[in-house]
Amino acid sequence: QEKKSLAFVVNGASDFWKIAEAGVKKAQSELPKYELSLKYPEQSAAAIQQRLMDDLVAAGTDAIMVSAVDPKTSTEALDRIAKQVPLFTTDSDAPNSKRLAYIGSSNVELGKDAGGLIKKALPNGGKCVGFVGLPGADNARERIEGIKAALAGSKVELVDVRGDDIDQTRAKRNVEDTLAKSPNIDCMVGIYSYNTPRIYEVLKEAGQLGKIKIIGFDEDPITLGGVKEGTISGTVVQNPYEWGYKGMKLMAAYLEGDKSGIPANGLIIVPGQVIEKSNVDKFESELKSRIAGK
Amino acid sequence: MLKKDLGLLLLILIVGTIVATINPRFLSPINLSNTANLIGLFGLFSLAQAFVIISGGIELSVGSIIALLGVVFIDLIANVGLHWGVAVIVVIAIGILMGMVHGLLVTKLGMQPFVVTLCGLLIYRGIARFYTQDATAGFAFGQSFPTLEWLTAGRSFGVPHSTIAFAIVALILAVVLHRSVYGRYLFAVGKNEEAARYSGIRTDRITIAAYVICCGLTAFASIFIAMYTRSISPASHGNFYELYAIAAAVLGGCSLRGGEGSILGVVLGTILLQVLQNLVNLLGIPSSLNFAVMGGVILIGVLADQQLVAYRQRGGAPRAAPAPAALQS
Amino acid sequence: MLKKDLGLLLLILIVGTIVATINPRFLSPINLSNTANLIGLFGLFSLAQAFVIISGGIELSVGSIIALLGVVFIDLIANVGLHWGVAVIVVIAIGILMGMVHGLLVTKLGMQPFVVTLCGLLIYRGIARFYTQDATAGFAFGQSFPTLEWLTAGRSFGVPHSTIAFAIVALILAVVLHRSVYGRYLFAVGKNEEAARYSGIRTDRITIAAYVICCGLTAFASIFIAMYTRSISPASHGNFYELYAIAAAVLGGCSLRGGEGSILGVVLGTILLQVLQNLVNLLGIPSSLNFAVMGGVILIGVLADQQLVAYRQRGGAPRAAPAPAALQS
Amino acid sequence: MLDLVGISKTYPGVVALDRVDFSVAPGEVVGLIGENGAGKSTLMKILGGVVAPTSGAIQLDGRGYQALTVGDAIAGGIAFVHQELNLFENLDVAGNVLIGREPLWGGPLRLMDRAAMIAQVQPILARLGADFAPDAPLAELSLAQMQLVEIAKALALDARLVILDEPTSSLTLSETERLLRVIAELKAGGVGIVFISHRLHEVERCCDRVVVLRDGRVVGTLVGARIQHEEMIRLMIGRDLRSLYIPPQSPPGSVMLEIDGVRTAAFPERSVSLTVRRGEIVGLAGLVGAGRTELARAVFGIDKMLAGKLRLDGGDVAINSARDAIDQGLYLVPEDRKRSGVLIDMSIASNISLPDLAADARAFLIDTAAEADRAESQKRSLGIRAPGVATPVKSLSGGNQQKVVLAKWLAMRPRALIFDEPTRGIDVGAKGEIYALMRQLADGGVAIIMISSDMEEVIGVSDRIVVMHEGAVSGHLARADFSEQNVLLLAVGKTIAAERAAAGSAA
Ligand SMILES: Nc1ncnc2c1ncn2[C@@H]1O[C@H](COP(=O)(O)OP(=O)(O)OP(=O)(O)O)[C@@H](O)[C@H]1O
Ligand SMILES: Nc1ncnc2c1ncn2[C@@H]1O[C@H](COP(=O)(O)OP(=O)(O)OP(=O)(O)O)[C@@H](O)[C@H]1O
Ligand SMILES: [Mg+2]
Ligand SMILES: [Mg+2]
Repeated sequence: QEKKSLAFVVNGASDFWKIAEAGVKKAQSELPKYELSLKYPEQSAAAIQQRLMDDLVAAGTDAIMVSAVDPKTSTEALDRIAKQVPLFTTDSDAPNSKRLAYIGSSNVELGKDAGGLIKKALPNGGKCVGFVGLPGADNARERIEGIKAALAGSKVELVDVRGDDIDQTRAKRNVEDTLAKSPNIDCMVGIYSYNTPRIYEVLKEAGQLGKIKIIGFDEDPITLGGVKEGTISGTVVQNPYEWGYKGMKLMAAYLEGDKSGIPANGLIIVPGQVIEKSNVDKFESELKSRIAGK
Repeated sequence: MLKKDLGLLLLILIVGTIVATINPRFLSPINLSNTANLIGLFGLFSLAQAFVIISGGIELSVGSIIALLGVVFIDLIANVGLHWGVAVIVVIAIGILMGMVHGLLVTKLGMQPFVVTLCGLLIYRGIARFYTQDATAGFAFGQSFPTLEWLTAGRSFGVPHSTIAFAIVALILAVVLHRSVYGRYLFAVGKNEEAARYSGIRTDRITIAAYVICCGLTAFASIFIAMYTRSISPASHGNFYELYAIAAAVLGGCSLRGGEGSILGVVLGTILLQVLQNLVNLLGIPSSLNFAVMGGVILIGVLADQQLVAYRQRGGAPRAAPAPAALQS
Repeated sequence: MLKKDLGLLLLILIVGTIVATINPRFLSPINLSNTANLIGLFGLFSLAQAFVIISGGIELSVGSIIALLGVVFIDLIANVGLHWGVAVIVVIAIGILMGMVHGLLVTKLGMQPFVVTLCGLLIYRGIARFYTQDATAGFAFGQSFPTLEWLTAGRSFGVPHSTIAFAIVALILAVVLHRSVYGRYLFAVGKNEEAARYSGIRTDRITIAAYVICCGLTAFASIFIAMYTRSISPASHGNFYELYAIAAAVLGGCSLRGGEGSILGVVLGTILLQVLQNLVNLLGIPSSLNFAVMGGVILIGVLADQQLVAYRQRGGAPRAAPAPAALQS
Repeated sequence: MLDLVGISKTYPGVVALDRVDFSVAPGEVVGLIGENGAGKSTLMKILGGVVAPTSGAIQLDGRGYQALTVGDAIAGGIAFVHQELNLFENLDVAGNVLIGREPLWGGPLRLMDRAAMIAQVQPILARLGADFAPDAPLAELSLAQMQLVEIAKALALDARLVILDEPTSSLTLSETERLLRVIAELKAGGVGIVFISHRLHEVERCCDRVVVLRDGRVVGTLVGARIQHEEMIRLMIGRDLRSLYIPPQSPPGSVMLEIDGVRTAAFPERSVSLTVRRGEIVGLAGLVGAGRTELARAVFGIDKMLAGKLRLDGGDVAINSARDAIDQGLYLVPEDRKRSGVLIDMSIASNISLPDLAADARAFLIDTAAEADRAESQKRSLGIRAPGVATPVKSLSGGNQQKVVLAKWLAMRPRALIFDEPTRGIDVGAKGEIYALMRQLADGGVAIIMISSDMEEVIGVSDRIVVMHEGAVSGHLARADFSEQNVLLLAVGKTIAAERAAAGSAA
C-alpha cells in the first residue's frame, strides 16, 4: 500500500526553514506511514510557488502546508489548492482563504517584542534605523508596524528603514552608508535574519559595538553570538521547529479523520520568544539538539 | 529549419515519455492543463522576444515590463476602479509606447539594444517598486471581475484560455513572420541592416516595429500573468523572465546574431522549458536544482542541434556556425 | 578614447560635487573609504567582464560564479578546514577551469557566448544551491582568519585592501590590454575574427584566454566579496552582478560589438556606478528607486557620450556608430 | 618552390576546382585568370591555408602537405592579399600592416614596440605611394586606401611568395602603376608572385606566365609573348569579345538627373554639381578618396546631404532615405558588395525581390511563386551562374554576386542609375555583358552615372567623363578628348586646354 505524502511548501530558500525541516524530520520519525517533504520554490515569487503547489497536487500529494509568498492576495490560488487537498498555512496567514488552519506566529506581535527590546536598550530615547530585505513584503511591513506600535509614545523613534533586495553586499553597504550619513544614530534593527549579522560586522569594524545598540530578529549564529557577547541587545525568534513538527502531525491526524486539533477560529499561534543574554545559552543548545535530530 | 524543429519536438517527446514512465501523473488531465496554462503565459512573451532577436536586437526589460504593467493593471482595476477593458487598452498602449522608445533609441540614436533594454530593465523595475512603495499589488478579498477572470484565467473544455490566446497569437505571428512582407524585411534587417537599407527598406521602421510588437505583446502577456498570480510584489515579479524568453527563443532556433528563427521553434522551445519545470516538481528533484536542470538542457539542446547540423554538412569547418566572428554577439 | 574617459570623469565629478553639496558627509573619510572598498569589489569582476566583451563575447554567469565559488571558499575554510591559502588556489583554479570550458564551447563548438554563459548562469547557481542545500554558508560566531581577513577586508592608512588589489589588477590589465601583443590580438579578434584568423592569429586561443582571464579574475573577486559579506545565501548572492559588470564596462566605453574598450574607462564606469549607489543612501532616496537611478544614469551617460562623439564629427550620419547593423549584438 | 598537384575542391553542389596542377618558381610572376567563379580565389585560399582541399597534394619547399594551415603558410613565407578586405577598423594602419608579427620588447611580457612598428611601416607605405600616415586610424580610410593597407601587409611579411587576389580592383591608375612597379622589384628580389586580376592589360604587363582557369579546370597556360589580350580572353570564355564601347542608338535626350550644389560630410566645404541626360552614360573618374562614393551615397539617400538639390526629369525631388530614391526610380549599385550590396545569407530570389517586394505581394503576403518567377527570369537574362534561385548568395563567386545586385535593380523600372565600381571583381566576359546592359538601359532612356577607377572602363564605356578631385568636379571630357593622360591631369587637380571646350559642349 502506498504511503500518503504530506508536503511543507516554504516561501523561498532560507536557513530559517532548516529549523522547520528539523521539526518535519522529527514528525517523520513518528509518522512511518507518511512520506513527509519540505519543498522550496526556486524563486521567492508567488507564481513559482503556485506552480509548485499545482505540480505537487498533480503528483499526488495528500495534504499541503504552505508559507505563502503572498498570502493576502493569493486567496483564490490557495482556494484552488484547498479544493483538491487539505491545505494549512503557516508563517503568514491567509485568513480569507479556505485553508483549514494556520500555525505560526504573528509578525506584528514579534515586532512589538522587538520594540520592547529597543525601549529597554535605550531608556533615554534615541533614533533607530531598520534594515530589511524587501521593505514592502508583508512580513517586513508587519514587523515594522509592530515596532512602531511598541515605540509609540516613547522617546525612541524609528527614523528610516533601508532595503537591500536580499543582496548581502548591499545589506552591508546600507549599514556602512547609514553610519557615514548619521554617525550619532543610537540603534540599528536587523529585520531580516541576515541583516543583524551585517550590522554586527560593520559596527565591529567601525569600533562602535556597544555604543550603538543592535536589536535583531531570528537566530543567525552571529546574532546569537552577539547576544552572548552582550553587543547585541537581544533578538526575537520564532519557533519554526514547532510549526514543522506540529503542522505535520496535525495534517496526518486530519487525514486519519481526527479533526480535534483544529481550533474553531483556525488559528494555532506558536508564540515567539525574546532572546537576551540571560537565556541565549539555553536557547542555543536546544536549537542545536533539535537540528541534530534529537 | 523544419529539421531543427523536428529535433526539438523529438526531444520534448523523449523527455515527456521518460517523465510519464516514472510518474504517470504527468499525463493526468489536470497536470497537462496546468502545464499548458504556463506554456501559454510564458509563450506569449517568448514569441515577443523572438521578434526582437530576429531583428538582430535583444530585449532585456521583459521581466520588468511584466512587473510594472502588472502592477499598473491591477492598480487600475482594483484601486482606481477603471473598467477592465479600458485598463487592458491602457496597459497595452503603455507597452507599445515603451517599445517605441526602445526602438527609437536603438535606431535614431544608434544605441546598442543591450544597453537600451538593460536600462529599461533597471528603470521599469525601479518605477514599479516606487509606484507601490514596494508593497504588493493585489485584489482585495472578494473583489472579482468574472468576465476578465474567465477570459484570462478560465478554461474551456479543460483548455486554459491563456493557451488558446497563445495559439492564436502564434498563428498570427507565424503568418506575419514567414509569409508577410514585414517578416521578410525583418529577416533582411536582422541579417544585414546596411544591405537592407541599400535595398530601400526603411530599416529604422522595421526595427522599431519589432520592439513595438515585442513590448506590446509583453504588455498583453503581463495581463494574463497578473491575473494568474493575482498578486504582484514589484521587487520579484517577473524577475529573470527575460532569460526564460531568450532561452526559449534560442532553443527554438533563433540566433542572437539576428536574421534567424521561426515561430514554431519558439513555441517548441517554450514547451520544452515548461515541461522541464514540471518535471523537476513531479519527479521530486530538489528545487534548488531546477535552474541547473534548465541550464543543462538548454546547453545540451543547442549543442546537439549544432552538432547535427555540422554532421549533416560534414567535411565543413569544425565551427558549426562559421559565421564571421565579428558577428558574434 | 581618452576623450571618452574624460567625459566620464567629468560626469563623476559633477555627480560627486552635487552629492557633496547636499550632504557634505559624502566626502568624509569613512564614506570615501567604504565607497572605495566597494569600487574594489565590483571593479575586479567588471574588469574581468571587459576582457570578454572586448573579445566580442559576453559573460553572463558572473553572478552565479561569485555565488558558487563564494560558497565553496567559505565551506573549504570554515567547514572542511583547509588552509585558506590552499582554498584560494582551489577557488581560482575552478574559476580558470570554468573560463576554459566557456572558451572551448564558444570557440571549438561554435556556440554563441550569450547561450553558453546563460547556461553557466543557470547551472552554477543551481549547483551552488544544491551544494549547500539552499542553506546560507557562513562562519561560526568568532571563527576568524586574521591574516586572510586583513588581506581581503583590512585597510592600510584608511585604504581598503580590496581597493589596492583592484588598483594593482587594473594596472596589470592595462599593460596587458593596451601594451602587450595579447591585448592587440584581443582587439583584433573582437573586431574581425575572420581577418584575425587570416593573419595567422590563433583566434581560438585568444578568445579562450579572454574567458579564462574573466572567470579566473571573477573567482579572485568572489573571495573578496565572500570575505566582505561573510555569509552567502546561494539563492541570492551575486544575483544581477553580471549586469553591474556589463553596465560598468559599457559605461566605460566597451562596445558589445567587440573590439572596443579601455581599462581606464571600466575603472571610471565602476566608480560612477558605486557613487550612484552611495548617493541613493546618502541622500535618503527610497531604496526602491536605486535601480531606476542606476538605469537612468547609464542611459544618460551612454547617450551623452554618443551625442558628444557625433557632435565632434558633426555632419556625420545620425547614427553615431555607423557600424554595419548585422553586427548589432 | 611551390607545387600543387591534382588539387580538387568540392562544395555541396559545386565543383570549385577539378584536379588542378599549379606551381610557382622563385622570381616568377604567375598570372591567374578566369571568369567569375572559375575557382581562382578558391585555389589561392588553399595555398594560403584558409581552405582545405578535398583531394590533392601540396609541396612547399620539398615538404608535402595534405592541407596547409594559415600558420604553415605564413611560416612558409606565403603572404596573401585576399580578394575581400581583411582589416581591423579599430586599429591604426601600422597595427593592421603588422598584425600577427608585431615587433616585441620586454621578453616574456611580449609588449609591443610602437616606435619600431611605425618605423617599419613608414617605408612600405612610401613604396606604395600611400598618402596616409602609419598611425592613421583605419576607419578613416577609403576603400581604396584600405586596399593599399592590405597590400602593405603582404609586403611587410618579407614573403617568398606573394599572392595578390585582385589587388587592383578598387585602385586607380597611379596606384596600380606603383603596384606593378613594386611587383617588378619583388620579382627582381627572387620573390614568387601570383597575380589575379580581371584587368587583363595589367596581367599582360607584369606576368611571366599566365594560367587560365575555366570551371575549376586549367584550360591553358600562356608564356612570354603569347600573353596577349585576345588570347587570354579566348581561353577564358572560349570566344572573342566585342569592343567595350557600344555607341548609343540616338543622341542623349533631355536632362534626367541634376545634382545641384550637393555637399557631403567628407568635404563639407565643397559642392558638386553635375547633370546627366536620358540615354547618357557619364563616367565619374577620380583618384582614391576623391569623394565619389560619398556623393553617390548622399544622392541615394543613405547619408544626409549637407546642402544642395536634386532634380529628376526637371522636377525637384526630396530624398531623405534610400526608399525615397528608389520610389523616384533612382538606384545605386554600391561599391562594397558584401556589406551593402547583397544579403549573403539570403537566397538569390529574396535578394532580387527585396527592393520591390510589394510587387510580389498580395495584401502584405508574399507570393513566393511570383517572386521565384521574376528572379528566374533575371537569372537567365543576366546569366547568373547558380544551381537555382533558392541558392544562398553566399555560395556564389564574387562576380555572380555582383550580378545579383544588378538584377535587383533591373527587375524594376530605373530612371537614373548610379553604378559605383560596377565591375569590381567581375571577369571580362561578364563585364562585356554588363556594359551591354548599361547601354541597353541608356538607350531605353535611363540616365547612368558610372563611378569607376578602372581607366580602361571609364574611357571605354562612357559617353562623357566627369572627373572629381578632392570633393569637387575638376573637369569634364567629351568623347573626343578621352585619354588616360587627360583624365589623370584632371584627377590630380590640373586643368587642360581641351577641358574648356568640352565643358562648353557638354553643359
Ligand atoms: N564557401 C563556399 N561554399 C560554396 N561554394 C563556394 C564557396 N566558395 C566558393 N564557392 C564556389 O566555388 C566556385 C569558385 O569560386 P571562386 O571564389 O574561387 O571564384 P573566382 O574565380 O575567385 O571568381 P571571382 O573572379 O568572381 O572572384 C564558385 O562556383 C563559387 O560559387
Ligand atoms: N568613415 C569615414 N570616416 C572618415 N573619413 C572618411 C570615411 N569614409 C570616407 N572618408 C573620406 O572621405 C573622402 C571621400 O571618400 P570616398 O570613398 O567618397 O572616395 P571615392 O572617390 O569614392 O574613392 P574610392 O576610390 O576610395 O572609393 C576620402 O578622403 C576618405 O578618406
Ligand atoms: Mg575571386
Ligand atoms: Mg569609392
